[in-house]
Amino acid sequence: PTSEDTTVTVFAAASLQEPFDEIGDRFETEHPGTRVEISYAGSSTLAEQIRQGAPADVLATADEATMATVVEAGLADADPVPFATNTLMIAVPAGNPAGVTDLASLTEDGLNLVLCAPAVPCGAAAAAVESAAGLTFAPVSEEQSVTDVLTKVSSGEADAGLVYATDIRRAGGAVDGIGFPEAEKAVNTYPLTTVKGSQHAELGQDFVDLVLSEAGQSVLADHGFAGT
Amino acid sequence: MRSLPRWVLLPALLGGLLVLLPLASLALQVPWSRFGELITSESSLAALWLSLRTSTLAALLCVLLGVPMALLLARSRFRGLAVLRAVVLIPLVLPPVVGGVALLHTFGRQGLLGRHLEVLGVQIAFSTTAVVIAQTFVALPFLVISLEGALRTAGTRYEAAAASLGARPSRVLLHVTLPLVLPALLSGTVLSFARALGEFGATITFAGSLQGTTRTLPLEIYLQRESDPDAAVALSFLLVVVAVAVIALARRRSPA
Amino acid sequence: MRSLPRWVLLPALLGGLLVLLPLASLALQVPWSRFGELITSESSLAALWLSLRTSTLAALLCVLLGVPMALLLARSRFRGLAVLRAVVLIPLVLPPVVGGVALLHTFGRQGLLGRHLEVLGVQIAFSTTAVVIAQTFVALPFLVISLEGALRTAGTRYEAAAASLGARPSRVLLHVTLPLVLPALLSGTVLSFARALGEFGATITFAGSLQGTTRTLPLEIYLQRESDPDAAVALSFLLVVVAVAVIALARRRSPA
Amino acid sequence: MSLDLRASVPERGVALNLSVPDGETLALIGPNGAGKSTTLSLIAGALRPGRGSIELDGRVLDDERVHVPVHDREVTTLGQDPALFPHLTALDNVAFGLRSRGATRREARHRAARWLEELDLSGLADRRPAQLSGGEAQRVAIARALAAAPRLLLLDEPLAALDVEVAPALREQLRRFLAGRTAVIVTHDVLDALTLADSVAVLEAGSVLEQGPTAEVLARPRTAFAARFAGLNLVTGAWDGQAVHLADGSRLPAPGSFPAGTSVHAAFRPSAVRLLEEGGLRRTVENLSPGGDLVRVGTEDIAADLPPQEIAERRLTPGVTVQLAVPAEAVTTYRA
Amino acid sequence: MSLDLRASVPERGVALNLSVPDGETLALIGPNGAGKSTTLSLIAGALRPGRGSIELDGRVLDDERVHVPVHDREVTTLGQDPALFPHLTALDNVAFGLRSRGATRREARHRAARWLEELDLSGLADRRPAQLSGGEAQRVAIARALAAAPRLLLLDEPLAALDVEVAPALREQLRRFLAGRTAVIVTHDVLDALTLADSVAVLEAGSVLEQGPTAEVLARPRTAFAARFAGLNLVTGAWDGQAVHLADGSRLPAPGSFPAGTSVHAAFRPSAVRLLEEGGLRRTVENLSPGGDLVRVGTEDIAADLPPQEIAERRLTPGVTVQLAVPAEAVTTYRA
Ligand SMILES: Nc1ncnc2c1ncn2[C@@H]1O[C@H](COP(=O)(O)OP(=O)(O)OP(=O)(O)O)[C@@H](O)[C@H]1O
Ligand SMILES: Nc1ncnc2c1ncn2[C@@H]1O[C@H](COP(=O)(O)OP(=O)(O)OP(=O)(O)O)[C@@H](O)[C@H]1O
Ligand code: MOO
Ligand SMILES: [Mg+2]
Ligand SMILES: [Mg+2]
Repeated sequence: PTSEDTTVTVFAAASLQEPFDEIGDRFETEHPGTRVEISYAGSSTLAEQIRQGAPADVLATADEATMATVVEAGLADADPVPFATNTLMIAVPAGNPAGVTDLASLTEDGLNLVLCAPAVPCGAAAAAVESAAGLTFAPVSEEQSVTDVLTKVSSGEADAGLVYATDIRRAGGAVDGIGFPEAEKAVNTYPLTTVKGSQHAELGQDFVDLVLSEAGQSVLADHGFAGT
Repeated sequence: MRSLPRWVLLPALLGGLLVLLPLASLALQVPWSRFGELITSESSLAALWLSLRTSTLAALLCVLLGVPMALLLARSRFRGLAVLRAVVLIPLVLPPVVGGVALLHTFGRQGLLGRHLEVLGVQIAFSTTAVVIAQTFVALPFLVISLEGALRTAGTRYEAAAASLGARPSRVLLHVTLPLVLPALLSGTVLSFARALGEFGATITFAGSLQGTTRTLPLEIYLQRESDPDAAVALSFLLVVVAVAVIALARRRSPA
Repeated sequence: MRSLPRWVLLPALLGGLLVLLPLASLALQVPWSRFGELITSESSLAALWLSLRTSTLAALLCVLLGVPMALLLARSRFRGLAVLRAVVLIPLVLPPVVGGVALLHTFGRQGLLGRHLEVLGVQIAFSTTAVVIAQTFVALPFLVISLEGALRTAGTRYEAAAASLGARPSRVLLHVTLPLVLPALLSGTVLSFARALGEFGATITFAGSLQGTTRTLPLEIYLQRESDPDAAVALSFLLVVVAVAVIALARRRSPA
Repeated sequence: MSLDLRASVPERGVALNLSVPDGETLALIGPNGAGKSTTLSLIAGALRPGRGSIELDGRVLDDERVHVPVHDREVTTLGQDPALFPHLTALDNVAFGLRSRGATRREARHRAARWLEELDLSGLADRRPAQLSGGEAQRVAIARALAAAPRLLLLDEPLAALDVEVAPALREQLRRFLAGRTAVIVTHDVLDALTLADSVAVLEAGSVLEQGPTAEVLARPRTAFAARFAGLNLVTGAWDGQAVHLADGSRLPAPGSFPAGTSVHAAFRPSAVRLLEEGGLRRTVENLSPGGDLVRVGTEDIAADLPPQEIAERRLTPGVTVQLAVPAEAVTTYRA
Repeated sequence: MSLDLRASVPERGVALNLSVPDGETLALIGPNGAGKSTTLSLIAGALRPGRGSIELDGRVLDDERVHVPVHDREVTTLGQDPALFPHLTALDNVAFGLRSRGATRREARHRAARWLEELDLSGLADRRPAQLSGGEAQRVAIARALAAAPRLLLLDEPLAALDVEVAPALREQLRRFLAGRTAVIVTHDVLDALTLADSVAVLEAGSVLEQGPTAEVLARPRTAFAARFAGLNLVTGAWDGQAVHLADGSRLPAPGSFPAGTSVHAAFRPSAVRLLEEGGLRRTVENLSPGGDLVRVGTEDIAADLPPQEIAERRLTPGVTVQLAVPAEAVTTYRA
C-alpha cells in the first residue's frame, strides 16, 4: 500500500473477525487504492471509543443494545442495519462426558454449568431461554463473554455452557454443540452503521453495502452466522 | 538531607502528570450524585469484600513463597540461576488471560495437577481458592524482584558479622537480613497486594465469575461496564480509594 | 558466600512450581507441528515487531520519567509525599481497561488534554503513540517503586562523600547515585519493559486494535483466541520466549 | 581561608566556638564522643547547626537563614570511614574530586595517577575498594581528599588505620601538603598534633575546654585530657613559694614565681618520677603496663615510667603503696 | 583451643602457616596489605582457603573437602569495621551474640547490660549505631564480640579508633579477658602486642617472616618491620670479634661472642644514638619529626632521638651529613 491509499476504518466486534477479514479483502479488490483497516474489540469497548471520538467509518456490534448507546449519542450516521443473527447452542466438551441431552439436563445436580452474566448480550439471551423453558439454572460461573464460556467448556472445566452457534464452529473439534428448540426465543442480532464525522462516508457506505450484499452474506454464512 | 539537581523536577512532574491527569479525568466521570448508592449496592459490596479478602491472602502467600525465592536468587549461586530469575518474571509478561489459561491447564479438572486433586475430591476451579491462586501467580514476581534488588544492594556485611557471633542461618535471616530490607519487603508486599487487587484476566479465565465466590471488584467493574458504564467508573474510583488507603496505611505502620 | 537456612528451600520450591507448572502446561498446549507457521504469519510478525518497538520506547520513557520520580520520593521531604507515593502506585491497581478509559478521557479527542491537542492537529488516541502512552502509564509504577526502595537501602553515605569532594548535585546523581543503584535500575527497567510487553487492557481501550499500528502481541493473542485458540497459545509462548530472551540479555550485559 | 565557627547542635550536646586563621592547621582532640566528628560535619555542611553561624573568609556558610550546600563550600572532608565509591577503581576515586572541580577527564586521570604514585599506591590503581586492605583503602581516601585540593580540608583520624612504616611517611607528606593551607584535623595521636597542627583545641562533652598553640597546649596542658594526650602528668594545687600544695595535703617542690596562694598547674613526664623509700607523695599502684624499655606504673593521679628491674625489686603490683618524688627541675608550673 | 593453620589464598598473594597454642594470644603485625585481615577471614571461615587446612583443637574447619560454616566455628571476629547492626540499639547489638549462642531473651539483655556497664557504655544502651561517635561504635563492637564469648576470638585493630584516655583502660580490660583464652589480634600498636600477646607473627606480602614470643620478637627483631614496630634500629652485618661490619664498610662496636664472620643483627634504640664530630657512622639526614621531649632524626637506615637543643646547635636539616655513634652497651646482637 502506498501513502496515497485511502483507508476505510471499520470497528467490528471481536466475534466477527474471520468473516470481516474476508469481506475486507474482497472490498480492497473491488476498490483498488483503498485499504480496509479493521479494529476488533469487545462491542462495548468499541462503543466507548466511538463516543470518545475514535476515527471510525463503520461500526459493527454484536448486539443491538450496545449499538443503541452509539445512536443515542448521535454518532450513528444512518439507522443501524441488522446484517446477521446468531442463536444459542449448548456447548459440551468433545465427547460430551457428562451426557448432556437437552436444556433440562443442564439443571442436574453436580453438573458444572457456565453461562454468560445477564449483563452481557449472551447472558441476556441465556436468561431468555431459561424463562422460556421454565427452568432455573444454577451456574458455577457467570462469565463476561462467550469466549470465557468457551474456554471453560473446551478445557473440560465446565460440563456445559450456552454459547452462540458461531462459537461452536470456531472452537474446531474441542467442543460439541447441541441444539435446542427454545433457542428461537433469543435470537441475537448484529447491527452495523456508518459513523458520523467519517472522512470517507461514501466508502463506508460501500462497505456496509458489501456486508449486506449476497456475497457478504454468504461469507457470514460460511462462518456459521444466520441471515436476518 | 541531600540536595537533588533542580532539573529532575521537570521529568518528575511530567511523570506525575501522566498518572494524575487520567485519574482526574476518571474522577470527572464519576456520577457523584449516585456514587453512594452505586458503591453500596449488594453486588458491589460483595465484590469489594471478596477482593479485600483474596488480595490480602494473595499478598500473604506472595510473602511466604516470594521471600525464600528472593533469598535464593540473591544469595546463592548455582547453574541456571539466571534462567530461573527470568522464569520467575514470566507471569509479568504473560497477558493475564493467557496466564489464566495456563492455570486452568494446571489446576483445572483435566489439568496437570488438578487431575490428581480431582481424585482426592478437591476442586479448585470456580472457587475462591482459584481466585487467590490466580492473584498469587500474577503478583508473585513483584515481591520477588523488588526484594531481590534490595537484598543485593544491602550486601552481606551484617550477615557476616551475625554469623561470626554464632548466629545460625535462620537467626541471621529473621533478625538481620529481613529487618535490614524491611522497607523493600513492605513495598514489595504493597506492590503484590495492589497487583492482586487489580487482577482481572487470569481470575476470569481460571476462576470464573460468580457473585460472592469469584467475582472480585475488577470483574464486577467489567460487568458493570456492559450495562451501566457510570457504575463501572464509580467502582473503579472505589478501587482506587481502597488501594490508596491500604498503601498509605502500610507505610504509616512501617518503621522506616 | 552466605549460607541460607535449609528450610527456605521448601517455600522457594513451592513458589517456583507455582510459576513453572502453569508454564509447562502451556507448553504442552502449544500445537508444535504448526508452531513455526503460526508465529511467522504476517499478522503475528507485525504484532511482534510493534510490541518490541513500543515496549522498548515505553521502558525508555519509564526510565526518563520514573528515575526522577523515584529520586524525589526517596530523597526529599515535603508535605504530601506519602500521598504522592500512593498515587504513583495507582496504575498498578486500576484494572487496565479502566486505566484505558481514563487515558481516553485524557488524551482522546474529547479528553481533558486531547481537546487542546486536537486544535493543534495532534491526534494521539488510536495511534502507535497511544500504545506507548498506555504502556508507560501501566509500567511506570514498577520502575518507580523498585528504584525508590533501592535508593533508600543504599543510603546517602557516598553521596555525602561526593558532595564533600565538590561534586554538584547533577554529578553526584549521574556518577554516584545511579551507578550505585544500577542493579535495581536494571531490574526496574526490565520489570517495566516486561509489563509493557504484556499490556493488553489499557491498549485495546485507549489505542484500539489495528494491525501494524496498535495491535500489539497481546492484542493479537486476544483476537486469535476468538478464532484459533491454538494460535493464541503459540503466540503466548512466543511472547514468553521473547520476554525471557530480553530479560536474560539485559542481565548478561549488566555489570552487577 | 580563615574559619570562624560559633554553633550548637543541641541534640548531640555540642555548643562551641572555634576559629582557624588563614593558612593554619588546627588539631581537634578529645575523648570519644566529645563532638569532634560533629564539629567537622558542621563545618562541612553535612549537618546544619541548631543555632549559630559559620564563616569561611568572611563568607557566611551557615546562619539562621543561610545554608550553603556541601558542594559549594570548597571544603573537603576525609571522614572517619573512608567511604570510597565502591563502583569506581582507586584511580577513578581519586579522579572524582578533580573532575568535580572542573578538570577534564584526561587531566583528572593523569593527576590522579600522580597522586597515587606520590602516596605509593600506583600498584592499586585498578583495584575496586572491595579489593583493598583497610590501610590501603584509607590511603586511597587520603589521596582522594588531597587531590580535591579544597580551600579548607577536614581530616578525621586520617592515619588511624596505617602501619608503623607507612604512617610516618604519610604524616610527612601531609605536613608538606598542609603547609600554608587551612585545615582541621581530628586525631588521637600526639605525633599528628605535633607534626601537623599549629594549634590545638581540646573538646570535651561538646565544648572547647582549651585552645592554643600546639607547643603551648602540649607543654602546659590545662585539662586532664590534654595532659594525657601529651603524655604528661598534671596536678593542680596552691603555690606556697617553693612547692605546689595538692588537695591531699602532699607537697610537690617545683620552680616558679607566683604570689603565694596562687592556684597553679604542675606538669611533669612520667619518666621523671622516682620511687623513694619514704617521704614522697603517697600513692597506691593501680595498674602496670609495658611500654618500650620502661614499665608504666599507674596510680590514682600520677603515672610513673620505671625500669623493669625496679618494678621487680620492689615487687610492685596493683594495691601496693608507693612513695613518689619528682625532681623539682623536671616540673613545669603555670597559673591554673 | 589450639589453632593450626596452613593455607593459601592465591588471588591475594597470601600463603602462610600459623599456630596458636591453647590459651595464648597471637599478635599479627605487618604492613598495610600484608594479609592480616585475610588471615583472620580464613580462620573465621568468611573466606575459604584456595589450598591448605585449618584446624581448631584438632577439629578440621577447612580442608579440600570440609568447610565448616562461620556460625559453627565458635570463632568470633571483631573486624576492622565495627559493622554494628544498624536496626538494633547498642544493647541489642551486644545481646545478639548471647541470644545466638543460646541465652534467653531476658538473660541476654541482662548480660549485655552488664557488658555495656563494664565498658562504661551504659549511657548509650538505647542508641542506634547511627547515633554513636566513631569511638563509641568501636567500643560497642568490642563489647559485642567479648560478650559472645567464643572459643577463639579474632580482633582486627580493636583499639585503633579509641582516645588516649579510653584506650589504656580498654587494653587492660582486654588483657584480663584474654587471659587463658585463645585469640589472634591484628594491631599496628606495639603497646597492644606487649600487653595482650604471648607471641607475635610478622606478616609481609602474604607470608610469615618471623614468629616467636612477644618479648623475643620485640627485643630481637629479625625484620625491618618488626624493628620499626618495636621502635628499634636494626642493622645487619658480619661479626669481627668486637663489632658488626655493615655493608657500607662502617663498623658498629657491640658486645657479643660469635665466631668471626658470623652474620649478625644489631638492634638499638634511637634514643641511644649520639652525634659525633667525626669518626662515627656517616649518614645523611632525611627527615625530622617531633616526638615527646626528643626529636626523631631519620637517616637512610638509622633513626636517632636527639634533644631539640642539639638539633638547633648543629643545624640539622634534611640533607646534612651526620656522624652517628651508639655506645656498645646499648646494642643487642644476635645471629641473623
Ligand atoms: N577482595 C579482594 N580481592 C582481591 N585482593 C584483595 C581483596 N581484599 C584484599 N585484597 C588484597 O589482599 C592483600 C591482603 O589484604 P588484607 O586486607 O589481608 O591486608 P591487611 O594486612 O589486613 O592490611 P591493613 O593493615 O591495611 O588492614 C592486599 O594486597 C589487598 O589489596
Ligand atoms: N546522629 C546522632 N544522633 C544523636 N547523637 C549523636 C549522633 N551522632 C553522634 N551523636 C552523639 O554526639 C556526640 C558527639 O559525637 P561525635 O561523633 O562528634 O564524637 P567524636 O568526638 O567524633 O568521637 P570519636 O572520637 O569516638 O569519633 C556523642 O555523644 C554521640 O553519641
Ligand atoms: O466481543 Mo463480543 O462479539 O461484543 O461478545
Ligand atoms: Mg568521630
Ligand atoms: Mg586489614
